[in-house]
Amino acid sequence: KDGAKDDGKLKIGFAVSTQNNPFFVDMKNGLEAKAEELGFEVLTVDAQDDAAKQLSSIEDLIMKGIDVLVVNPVDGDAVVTAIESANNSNIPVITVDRGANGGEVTAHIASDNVAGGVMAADFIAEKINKAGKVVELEGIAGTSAARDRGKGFNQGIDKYDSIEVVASQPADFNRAKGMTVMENILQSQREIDAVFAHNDSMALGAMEAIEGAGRDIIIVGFDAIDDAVQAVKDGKIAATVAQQPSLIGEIAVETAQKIANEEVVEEFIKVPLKLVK
Amino acid sequence: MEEKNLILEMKDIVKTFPGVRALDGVNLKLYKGEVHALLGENGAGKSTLMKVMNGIYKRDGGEIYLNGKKVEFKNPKEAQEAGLAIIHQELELVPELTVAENIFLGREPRKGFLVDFKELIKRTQEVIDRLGVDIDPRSKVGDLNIGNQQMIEIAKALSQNSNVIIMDEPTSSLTPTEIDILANLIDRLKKKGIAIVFISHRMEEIFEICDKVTVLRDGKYIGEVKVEDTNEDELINMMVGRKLESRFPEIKHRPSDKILEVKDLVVPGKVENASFELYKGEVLGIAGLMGSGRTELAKTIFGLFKPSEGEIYVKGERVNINSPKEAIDLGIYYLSESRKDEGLVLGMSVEENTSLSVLKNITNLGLIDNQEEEKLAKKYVQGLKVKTPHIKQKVKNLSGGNQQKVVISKLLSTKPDIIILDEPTRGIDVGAKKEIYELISHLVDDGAAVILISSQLPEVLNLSNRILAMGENRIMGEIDAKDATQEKVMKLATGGDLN
Amino acid sequence: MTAKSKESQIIKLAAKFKSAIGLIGLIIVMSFLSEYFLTVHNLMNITRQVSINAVLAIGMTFVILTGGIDLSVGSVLALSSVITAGLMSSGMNIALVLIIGIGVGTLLGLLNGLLVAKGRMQSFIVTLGMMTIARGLTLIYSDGRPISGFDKSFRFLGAGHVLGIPVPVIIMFALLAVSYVILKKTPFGRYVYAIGGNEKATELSGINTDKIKIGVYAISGFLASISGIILASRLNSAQPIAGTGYELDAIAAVVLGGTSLAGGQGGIVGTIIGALIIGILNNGLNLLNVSSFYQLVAKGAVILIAIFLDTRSQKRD
Amino acid sequence: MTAKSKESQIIKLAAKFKSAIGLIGLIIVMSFLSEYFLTVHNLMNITRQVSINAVLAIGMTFVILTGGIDLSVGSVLALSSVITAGLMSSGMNIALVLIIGIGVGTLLGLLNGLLVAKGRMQSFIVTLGMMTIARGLTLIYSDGRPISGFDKSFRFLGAGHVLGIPVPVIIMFALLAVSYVILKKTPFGRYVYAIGGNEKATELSGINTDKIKIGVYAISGFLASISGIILASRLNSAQPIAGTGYELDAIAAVVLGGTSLAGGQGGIVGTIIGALIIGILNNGLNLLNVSSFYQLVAKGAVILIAIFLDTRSQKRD
Ligand SMILES: Nc1ncnc2c1ncn2[C@@H]1O[C@H](COP(=O)(O)OP(=O)(O)OP(=O)(O)O)[C@@H](O)[C@H]1O
Ligand SMILES: Nc1ncnc2c1ncn2[C@@H]1O[C@H](COP(=O)(O)OP(=O)(O)OP(=O)(O)O)[C@@H](O)[C@H]1O
Ligand SMILES: O[C@@H]1[C@H](O)[C@H](O)CO[C@H]1O
Ligand SMILES: [Mg+2]
Ligand SMILES: [Mg+2]
Repeated sequence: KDGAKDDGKLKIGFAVSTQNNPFFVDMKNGLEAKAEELGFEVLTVDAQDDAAKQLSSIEDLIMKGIDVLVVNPVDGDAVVTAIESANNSNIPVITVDRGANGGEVTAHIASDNVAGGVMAADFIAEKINKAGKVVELEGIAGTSAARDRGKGFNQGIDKYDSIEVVASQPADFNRAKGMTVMENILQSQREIDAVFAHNDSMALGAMEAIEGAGRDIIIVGFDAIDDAVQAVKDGKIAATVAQQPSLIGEIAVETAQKIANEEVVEEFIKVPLKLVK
Repeated sequence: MEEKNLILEMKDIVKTFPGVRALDGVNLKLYKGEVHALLGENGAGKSTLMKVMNGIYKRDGGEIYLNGKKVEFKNPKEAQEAGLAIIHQELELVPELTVAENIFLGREPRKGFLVDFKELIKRTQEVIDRLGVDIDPRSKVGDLNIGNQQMIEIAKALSQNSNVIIMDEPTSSLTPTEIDILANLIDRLKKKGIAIVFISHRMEEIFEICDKVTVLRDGKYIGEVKVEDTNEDELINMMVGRKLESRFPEIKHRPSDKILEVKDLVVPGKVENASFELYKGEVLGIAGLMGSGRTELAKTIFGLFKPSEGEIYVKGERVNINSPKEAIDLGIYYLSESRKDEGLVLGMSVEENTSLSVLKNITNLGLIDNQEEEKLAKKYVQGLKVKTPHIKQKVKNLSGGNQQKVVISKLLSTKPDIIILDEPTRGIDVGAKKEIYELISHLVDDGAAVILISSQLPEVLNLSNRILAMGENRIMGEIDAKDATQEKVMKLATGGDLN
Repeated sequence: MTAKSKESQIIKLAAKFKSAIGLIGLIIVMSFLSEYFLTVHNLMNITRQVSINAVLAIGMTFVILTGGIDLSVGSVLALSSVITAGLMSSGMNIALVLIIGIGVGTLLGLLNGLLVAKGRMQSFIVTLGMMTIARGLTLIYSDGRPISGFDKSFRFLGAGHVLGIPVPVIIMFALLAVSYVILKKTPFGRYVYAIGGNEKATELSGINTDKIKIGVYAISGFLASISGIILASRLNSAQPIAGTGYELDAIAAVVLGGTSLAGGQGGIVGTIIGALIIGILNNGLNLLNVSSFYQLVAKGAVILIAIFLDTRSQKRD
Repeated sequence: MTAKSKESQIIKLAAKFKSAIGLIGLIIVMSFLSEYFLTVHNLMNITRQVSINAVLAIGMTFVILTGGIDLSVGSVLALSSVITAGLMSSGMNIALVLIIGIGVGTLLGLLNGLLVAKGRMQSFIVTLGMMTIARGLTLIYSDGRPISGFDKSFRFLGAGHVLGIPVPVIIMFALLAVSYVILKKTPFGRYVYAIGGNEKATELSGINTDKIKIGVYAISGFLASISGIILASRLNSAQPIAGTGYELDAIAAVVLGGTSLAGGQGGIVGTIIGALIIGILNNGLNLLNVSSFYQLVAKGAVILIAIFLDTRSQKRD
């Protein structure tokens, strides 16, 4: 497939789920920087976390004759229609961060959110000597990140009989909400040993609340955004499960190049998670 | 020497609206200390002329001189500052604010940055006292009845201490008591050298209150006469361009079957123990002072208030009326005293307003039959001589009187047996009034029963078969129209005994 | 009089065309800016994308014409969508599933209407409450997970074509036509306008205003559930968080189409124009590869310009 | 006459108390449900949390009283917040930073007002456009990333205490008091009500209604930026997506407080009551550890019940 490369430039369509989170901004920046380095063109569309909008904007990308589609699905099922459209136009598809549950996907590049949840649970268990009370701050109800991290975390915690999840409340991946919800939980839970937040924004909000209340609680976040890494260094939060969004973006471009050159690529490229502590 | 006292002069004023030449070379001269009537049929251009004078409308031609100087008011504020005050025909008040705040809106006394409420109330009380009415400066305007709201509108203009006061139909919602108060007030203002423009469709007021008359017809200037040099017939001739016969038609009341009976009806705070009967082929007049509860009684029958006690019988059957729809289905129709708030959908056309109550009857397979609808509207536009460029005109662009005719068209379209008319001639010109009287006469001839609520006693006296006098939310007495005089009716209404 | 009324009809028509100024302007500008824009394929693409919002906006037009507002449409869309998907994957007969799915939306709309009309509560807050409740119910029903695995036949609704035209577009135009007739030609439609113009006067004209008001909210709920079903079919999956923020897009379409939020004035044709403006804007910004942050600025600015042009072109009175 | 007016004042007072029925009911119910609820510490907690929304809602009250609406408050909050944070971390003098941060919000508010008043456009669509634009500008300015690293002194605004009372609470009550005086005691405030009650009459009384309308949107923008700054200080970080959806919470507070969206009726005290209802609701649901999906249903239902009680207790006419 080389027809589209008439100007010699590979044209990558990138459909990102949202930009409302530094995680995705990093992913996008990583992807765009790599593409520039290699002299490719990138067309980015943002679905603002709306699956229908994502479908529409992928249709728009196909209109523009992209060579490869890199999609970070808002949702794994809903994205299938879009992927099928790309398939019909003979455009290879790469999914990043979140998978698709159908259509023909050439490569999937991601870290494993369920595994990350388990990782956080194990870390907390170790820190509190396998006994104690923990709080979970949930992401936006209905999103795959919230679902998978919650699932992994609870699976992890279930292994330890003496650890109890005393409160599990939504704070919508949002720092302000993370703070108020934590403040409220602090009112009703006199004993809390650890908090797991589905992302760093909420973890940092919770950190402010806990500091304000003068209590001593272990906090674990997810994403390793700059602020959180700094907070870990300062000893204010215990750890954050690091994804490598920028790397995910870079690998996506490299994979796209390989596909365009008709090289064989791995179907699932795992980007390692690591615990920043 | 007269010219020295000339305050305001309008020369060759022209104003057009899309499809309408509302003013076509109109002149008006106002002198110190005179009450100058502006007369003309509905839609003649009276209100438009006043709005042009006040900078509310921009004129298309002509000149205005104030104290000999050419003026150009860009907005009402400039006119106000130059000493012009206006009482609007359609009440322009803020229902949520208090009486005091409304009267001094935009001119409230201040103490630093704040409104000086003490002073505000004091000044309001002064103005109200000058008017001689009993209204609390702190009450919300929205809680007052229309008559009192009209008095607030008057008080507002009065409080501006202007040299020129325009009164656009100030008396249309007042009863004789308040009209007397206003007449006295005008007399005092006149003596202070204030010039007043007085617009009214009640001829007797012109002769009682005014000094001069300027007549408009179809937006054209017809002429100016001194009241002492003219008479009613001449004025009417100038207004309508022809002679009109005697004002009240002879109504042949032939009361037959009892069609409505109200027994001991009570709506707490609104209607107390009302009982009366109504027969086909008669007009039952209801007279009373402002706030006597006439409107409330009518609205209760129309299903707008829920009675706590009492019974209503229509054509011998006991009925429970919970909504206007149920009332209309029983053949009752109520014409509201407030056409703007309760009578019309102002943004809709003449046609759409006319058909609103009977839309269901002119459908074809569930769809509105446009031809039928047009026919209906045209029938009433012609029959009632509604002055409008076409039936698609929005009613908000019609003059007040013509709007009233549209409400009447809507009523007639339902062919009701029991018709309650609440101030049906408010703001209507002599010719149209006569048409409405004749209409009532026809309706009665056709066997309908009419309840006529009016603050104009001559109307009630001349058109009714029997008259109920109301006061303090109750029916104080009944009198046969043949035996009735204004004095007797008022005496009844205020709780007096006729014997 | 006939000549005159014809003249006024021409004026009206011209006014209507003017309300499309923004749309036409946008189309011209876009055609110059992007070679991909004015192709049959892309135009088909846009109308299909617009159909979901347009169907919501049609219902919203009814509500707004009475002077009300319906903030619950996005959540109702999601609820109908997951219930339909859930029942379908449980193997229930598809016709029955659709009836229940649409029924649920209509019922919630009805409830909105009852609270507004009989409860005399402000529509904004009633439907805000309903928006929250319906979202909660959606998440509860779906346990926060998307539901997928549909019948092939079901996918026809969202992804099928008839004579080359996408089915959602056909549904949209059918609903548009029916709504147009209802609003312009039936007594019910006339009452909708009358209530928005002067509710008191309408009531005194013998019209059961409560019934009409309940009706418009029910219609809005009904159409929200239809668009929820189309969306599920189009996405091949029912999303529990679908429709978030759609109420604002629907309202924007109505207002861009020249309908006044005060009620009584406007119409369904304008609404479709408004929905198209929003759709073209989204499509165009993607085609032009405007970066996502700047897209927001551009979108806001174009909305302001469109409404500004439209307001200018209307006679002030 | 004095007796009458005293009586009417008592009736008015009673009506105001009734508008707090929902609040008092909620407090009683919550006290029974959770032992942690009625503690000084938690009440302080709630008022602090409420302060952000309350400050927005105070501005929203001005706008709604004129019959308008301001959907842009959440985005303006975010924009002021990131600009303040950005300038501060660039080392600019803190007083100057605050002036610019607040100035930007006020300016956008002013722009809203100009478009509504002079452009005669519907406030809903103007502020919807502005909401989108301001969000875009926020993301552009911050490149979608939170900005942190503040002066210790700056943190006082959001996290400090004076005599044991949180600073945001003090700011909220100070703004409440000033706004109350403006609305009830100054000519400007009376004109705000007058415009909402009858704009035409107000204009005919010689009042420059455009100026008043521009003023209320500017006030709303001003207060939105103040709350943005408090929020940044409280979170120790300015979030580019802060304030998303806050406009609905602010409007809900105003309406729950008994202010009519039609304008002309209501007031600032009710708004604070409304904000407290929402705050207590959020706090209570957390204290009770209600699971996330059911929280939505409960929240929607309580809003409906509160407004229902309030509507019931008002005289129908
Ligand atoms: N805003 C407007 N738009 C279009 N036509 C108007 C407008 N205002 C008034 N007109 C028309 O101008 C003419 C004069 O109206 P105006 O209100 O001045 O009459 P009027 O003499 O005051 O009548 P009335 O006695 O009924 O109050 C009428 O034909 C009316 O329909
Ligand atoms: N909105 C209101 N709020 C409080 N009281 C009212 C209201 N409207 C009317 N009333 C009171 O109800 C009584 C009767 O009202 P209304 O003046 O309408 O009677 P009416 O006899 O029809 O008088 P009108 O001459 O004005 O037609 C009066 O005591 C009046 O003050
Ligand atoms: O992985 C991402 C990030 O963790 C973000 O915080 C929420 O959405 C997820 O998909
Ligand atoms: Mg007039
Ligand atoms: Mg009356």
